[in-house]
Amino acid sequence: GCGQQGQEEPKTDEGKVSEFSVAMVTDMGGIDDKSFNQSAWEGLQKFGEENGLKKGKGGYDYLQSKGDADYATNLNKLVRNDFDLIFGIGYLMTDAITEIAEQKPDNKFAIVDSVVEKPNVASITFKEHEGSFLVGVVAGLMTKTNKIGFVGGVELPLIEKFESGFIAGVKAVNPNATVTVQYAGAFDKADKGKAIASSMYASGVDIIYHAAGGTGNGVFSEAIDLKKQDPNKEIWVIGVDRDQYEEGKVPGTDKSVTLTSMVKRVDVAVYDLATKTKNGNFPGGQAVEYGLKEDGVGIAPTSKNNVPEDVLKQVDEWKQKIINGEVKVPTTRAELK
Amino acid sequence: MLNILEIIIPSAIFFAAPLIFTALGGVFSERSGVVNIGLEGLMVIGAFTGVVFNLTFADQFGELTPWLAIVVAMVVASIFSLMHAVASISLRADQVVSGVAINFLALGLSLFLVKMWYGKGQTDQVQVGFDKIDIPILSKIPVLGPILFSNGYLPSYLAIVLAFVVWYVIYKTPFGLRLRAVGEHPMAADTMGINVTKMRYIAVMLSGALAGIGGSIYAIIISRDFSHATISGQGFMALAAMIFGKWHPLGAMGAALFFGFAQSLSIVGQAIPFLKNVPTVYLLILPYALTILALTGFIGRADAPKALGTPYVKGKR
Amino acid sequence: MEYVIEMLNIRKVFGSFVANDNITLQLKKGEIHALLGENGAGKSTLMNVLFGLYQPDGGEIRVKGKKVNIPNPNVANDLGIGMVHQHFMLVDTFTVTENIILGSEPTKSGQIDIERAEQEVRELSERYGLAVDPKAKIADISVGMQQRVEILKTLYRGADILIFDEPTAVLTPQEIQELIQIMKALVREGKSIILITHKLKEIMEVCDRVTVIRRGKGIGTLNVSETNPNELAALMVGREVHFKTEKQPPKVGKPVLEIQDLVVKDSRGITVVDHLHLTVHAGEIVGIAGVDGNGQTELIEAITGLMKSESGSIRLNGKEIRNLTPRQITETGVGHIPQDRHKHGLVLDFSIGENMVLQTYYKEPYSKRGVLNFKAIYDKARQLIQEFDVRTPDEYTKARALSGGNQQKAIIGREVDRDPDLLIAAQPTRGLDVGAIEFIHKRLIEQRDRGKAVLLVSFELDEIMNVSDRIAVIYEGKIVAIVDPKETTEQELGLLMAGSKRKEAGVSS
Amino acid sequence: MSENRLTNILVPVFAVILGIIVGAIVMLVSGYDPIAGYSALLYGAFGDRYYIGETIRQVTPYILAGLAVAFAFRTGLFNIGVEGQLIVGWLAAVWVGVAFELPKVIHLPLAIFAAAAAGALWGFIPGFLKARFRVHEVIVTIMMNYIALYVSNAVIRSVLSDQGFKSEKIYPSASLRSEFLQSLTDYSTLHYGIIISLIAAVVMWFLLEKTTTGYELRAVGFNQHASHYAGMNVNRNIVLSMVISGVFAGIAGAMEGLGTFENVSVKAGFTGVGFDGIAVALLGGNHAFGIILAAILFGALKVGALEMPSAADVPTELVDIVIALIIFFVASSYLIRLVLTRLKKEGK
Ligand SMILES: Nc1ncnc2c1ncn2[C@@H]1O[C@H](COP(=O)(O)OP(=O)(O)OP(=O)(O)O)[C@@H](O)[C@H]1O
Ligand SMILES: Nc1ncnc2c1ncn2[C@@H]1O[C@H](COP(=O)(O)OP(=O)(O)OP(=O)(O)O)[C@@H](O)[C@H]1O
Ligand SMILES: [Mg+2]
Ligand SMILES: [Mg+2]
Repeated sequence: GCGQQGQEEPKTDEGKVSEFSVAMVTDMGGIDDKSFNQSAWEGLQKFGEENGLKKGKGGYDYLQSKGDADYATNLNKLVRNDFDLIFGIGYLMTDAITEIAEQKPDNKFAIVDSVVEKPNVASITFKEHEGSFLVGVVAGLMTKTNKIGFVGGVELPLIEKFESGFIAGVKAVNPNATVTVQYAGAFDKADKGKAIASSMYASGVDIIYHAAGGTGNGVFSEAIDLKKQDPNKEIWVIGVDRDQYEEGKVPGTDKSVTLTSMVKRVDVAVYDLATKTKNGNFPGGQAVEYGLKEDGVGIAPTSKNNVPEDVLKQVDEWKQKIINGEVKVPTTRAELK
Repeated sequence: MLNILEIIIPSAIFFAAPLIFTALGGVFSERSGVVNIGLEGLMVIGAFTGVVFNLTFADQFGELTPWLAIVVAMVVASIFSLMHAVASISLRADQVVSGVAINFLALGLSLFLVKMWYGKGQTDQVQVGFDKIDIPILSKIPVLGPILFSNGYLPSYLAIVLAFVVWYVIYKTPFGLRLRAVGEHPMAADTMGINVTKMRYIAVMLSGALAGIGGSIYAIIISRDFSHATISGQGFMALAAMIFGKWHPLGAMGAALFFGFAQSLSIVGQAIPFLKNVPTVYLLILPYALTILALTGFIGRADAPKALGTPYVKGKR
Repeated sequence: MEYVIEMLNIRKVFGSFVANDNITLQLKKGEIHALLGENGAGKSTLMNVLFGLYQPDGGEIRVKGKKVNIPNPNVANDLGIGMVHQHFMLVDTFTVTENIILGSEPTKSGQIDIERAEQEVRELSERYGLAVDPKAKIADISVGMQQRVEILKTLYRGADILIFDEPTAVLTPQEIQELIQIMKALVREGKSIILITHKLKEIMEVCDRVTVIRRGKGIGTLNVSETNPNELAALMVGREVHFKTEKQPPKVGKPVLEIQDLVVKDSRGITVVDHLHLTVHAGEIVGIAGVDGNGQTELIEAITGLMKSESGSIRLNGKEIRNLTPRQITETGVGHIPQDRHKHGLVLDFSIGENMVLQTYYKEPYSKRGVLNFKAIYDKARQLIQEFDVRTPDEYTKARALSGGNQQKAIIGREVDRDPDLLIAAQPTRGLDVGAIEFIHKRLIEQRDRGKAVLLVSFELDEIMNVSDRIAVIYEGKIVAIVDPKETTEQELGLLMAGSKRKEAGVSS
Repeated sequence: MSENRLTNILVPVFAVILGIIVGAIVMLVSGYDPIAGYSALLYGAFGDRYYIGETIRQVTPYILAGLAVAFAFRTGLFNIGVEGQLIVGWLAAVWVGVAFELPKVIHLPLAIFAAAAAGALWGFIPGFLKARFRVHEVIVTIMMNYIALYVSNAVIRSVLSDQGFKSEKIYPSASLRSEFLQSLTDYSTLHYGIIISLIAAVVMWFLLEKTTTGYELRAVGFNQHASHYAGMNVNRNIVLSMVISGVFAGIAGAMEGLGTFENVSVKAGFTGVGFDGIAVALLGGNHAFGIILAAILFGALKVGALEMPSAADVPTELVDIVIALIIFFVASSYLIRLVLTRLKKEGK
């Protein structure tokens, strides 16, 4: 049966030559990781729906990877299915994209969260440090104990941007506050996240910012459990990547332990790039950086539920300063010092 | 120092609880002579069922949901363990291999179902979990109270209680005597009119049930959702705890608590000045290295049930 | 006449192999009834049918005149049938009491009432003079004791028909006597007994009637008082059997094995071989007589390098071999027929051919520069199979598929073929039937006559008396006497083995 | 005798067929189209030269992992640590690949040797502990897997990179990749490793079946006591067996490090190849030739599965279910044998 299938393949594609098609490869997180994969897919879906594309070949689609070995295979699969623009979501895809872009110079690729210097690759990165700075301001202003925590997934330069920006934000408004930093060593170990959160809260930390993907679920779970045990306890989590207000909901109440979230608008960036490419403006070889100015990062709109007006106002002031260039946010620990 | 213990011990207990349940399951199965390397997969099934039940029925059952979820996970995992029982008891399969198959199948099947039902790689977040509690009276004991009996979850304490129950069952009741006889010398048991096959089926299904509980409380308390990474090695840790504990319920519990302690130390350790400069990798490999050391050192001769791993064929000499 | 058990025309088939072919056995109340037959004749099978472990393919069983169906051992128990199995059915890690109550435990509110059980076991044991400690662990008690536990198991369940499957094969002479007393006591209490044994002497001593089977077929039932060992043996094997192996007087040569002051300690540090002296010359068979556990096993293991010895000297043809590796010792010229052929003698999952070169595979012609020469290996195997009458389909057959006797023949073939100066034979005929025993004895004597030294360890006094040229009695790790088989009696040997010093006759060594 | 051999071949074949049938039933019950699903699978595995290249690439480490499991198994040991041995082999190969720049004839063999040595070391530890302390190898190898994972991650972070998540790319002189193979298969990640793994299969067969070392290893595997009585050094053979098994596993890691990825990155979890090796060995009857066939099957299933979601909307996990079922049916071969004997009898 496979021979037949092979022959049918091109035929169906021929019928749709005029259409623009776009697809993405996720890492192991999949399109519902409540993080950048999901966000990217939302952007792609929006693009697809607005342009009347169908999900699947010739329209918009995604492939989920089950392991490192799948990145290249999945990207290649999309190339072979003649998608016009192919996204690799996440820094893990860097090598695979670099290689395939070289092999297939006529195809167009894009990568999120990393930079690939190839003429047929557009790179999308974010100024996570800027967004993290803002939530750092919130934390610095709202801590009661002057002890704040940061939980990182894996110690990567990327996550260091979150850490440095966050600490800079805290210090900017509250030089007395200390920030405890701990890395879980993984993005998918909720148990570690929970244990780290447990020890941080027990040692007096009242606000934890996590940049740890699925590991962060453990931070939420610990905060929720503590809140249920003692509803008067003032403890908070700051979400990352998307608005994580829902994740912080305390069952049986209408409260959430999510103080605010540092949102990273992968959806906006993906949508943007897909639109540009469709219109013939593919920014090949360029690295587009989305920061506060481009609305690529920011704080979640639900922040007003738990953050008082005046704090939000200060956040806005800092935001303007960063956009104006008055404040330069550090991206590494070295710059922080 | 005390403050540190107040952080480490509760988290050690909470890490240990799923291992205790599962390791006790392992004790039942292996005491009856059936190797159960499939504990990992049975935990996966438990975690999956627990989460899915919780998500589906939270509206109907409210606060009761997590408890019902455990029960359902227990039942489903024990039904799932029937596959291992049929293969290794009735079909004389190599028990280790059958266990490996269980592990593959459990993960494949549950992720397949997650994709089918939720259309994505992981489930939603569970909304109704277990509450943290301070045990009344006991938590008021000075020094020990805050360390041992505060900030815990009820299922964690149940795990410890259950270890004593299992000990009683295995060492004090006719069922336990027969179970052990079947694992040591099935033909002897057979000649005494004990149905070896039945005993082993019961034991394997008990291991499924307990691993199901272990998996479900892990998922409901800790990860709160189910994905490919929810259960990643806890079943093997439980297996190690069972062996480390010399196939004894209380030994298994002690080993599980010890692993929980090591794991908690590897996480909380970074907050302890003394351990701060130790590279994390040492703390990460600590439980595993200690297990190996323990097996070679203190308890070099852990005597496994004699008939462990051999199918019983009536009349075979 | 009243029969408590009647097994009429019982047929049992394994696959296409007929293990029991219309066998009939009738047991009278209060008698000891022997069941006699070669290895593999189908004795155990028949009894397993009676005990409900196997389902017969034909025939019927009556208990006290009533036709019954025995689907499992529980039913057999209920019918008052108990069985002491050929291979003990005891859980090593359990206590005596736990083993006895297993399956019908007395309870008190769900919990095993262990005190009551121990009390019952103690009473039962006293009543039949069994002297068993209810709290002892099985692993810690002697084989004879373990057998009493097996007997107690049946009595605890109220059995009045007892089946003993080769109970004496594993016992020392003293223990055998004690068992005979126990059986007599049981019969006095109104029990009936079926006794399986290869030892014709025992049948003559204790049984009332005997049923003989051969190759799955019933040959007939005789009154013991009206028959004799020769007739029984002939019935069983189907031909004449010589009990006394023919042999010429030995032509004793120079010393081959010289052991001086040998001390061996076991893993717990207890001295098990205690300053032992022994010499075996070329052209003689020295038999070591002794009760199990007096250092025989350790002595052999020390000679063959399987166990380290503390001090002393072991010389082979003048060369010190103490504490060399097993391989070095084999190469010096020691052959060894181990006690446990399944565990030590063969790799059961290897073919016969592969088993034949277990010690020589690394030498030419079986291998060259690390590569095996299968042609040479299987040629050798074919030759030995023929020479030693190993009954097997071919040399590629797995050793596991062979019967015990044939496995033993293969081992002997292998060891003899290496032409060692010293051949150590440990329990070489354990569990074998008279035909096979005869063959093996002949081979040992043949080695002696070729000028080799042979060291024979056996718990069977018959065998020791028959085959040896000199008998060394071992007691508590020492050789306490050396006697000439022609000048001693089993009674005297028995006493020596039990530790009583031999004062009267002059001991020559 | 030959009838027996026929059954031995028929059992895995039946197991595969049964596994595929039950997989189809699962798809039907879950509302997917099994024909579309399996067509997509086939296409994704063998549909054109690119896919064939990818399949062979996946088969390469599978063969070696299968050999590693089987080698230990044939000598009476259960090496569940292939995964960990593979990880350290991968790490060592890449380490050598990035640390030096040498002529290819030296560099490539050196990198593979390093992988073999690392795998050997990782196998040595459980082997030694078993020989010396009688610790069960299953538990130690499971523990060693985790240690390998964490140690390798730590080395990648602190030695092979500056707190990064992956090493540099290896020098071309250590790479198994080739322009030729890539152009042949339309830029798949196919590399020369397949030749190495086929050679390894021959080596395993020869070593085990034809040499005195293999004879000793098998004897010790079947019956330690008898081997000891026969003068073999049991402990040495246990260690040797685990070491050789570890060498195969370590080379499997080199295939990934020098061929498929050309670097090594921090892993969140296991690669799964080592565990799949158990399935490969089992289905292959623990024989070198069978392992090659089994590796091709599982490699094709794994690579082909990636086509299923897009072409037939079937989750890739279906393939994991099918693989698990196949293992299950092979393990329960008693059932298949029973049916086969029954069939044979009726045929007569
Ligand atoms: N479960 C079985 N399957 C196949 N064959 C069997 C089985 N049990 C016994 N046999 C065969 O049936 C025959 C009779 O065996 P059985 O054990 O009854 O002999 P036996 O007279 O007790 O011999 P021994 O004196 O060696 O104990 C033997 O050839 C044996 O191999
Ligand atoms: N459980 C079993 N299943 C299948 N075949 C068996 C079984 N037990 C024994 N056999 C076969 O039955 C035959 C006889 O075995 P057994 O060990 O009873 O021999 P035997 O008649 O006692 O021989 P010997 O007199 O040499 O001891 C052998 O060919 C053996 O392969
Ligand atoms: Mg026999
Ligand atoms: Mg018998």
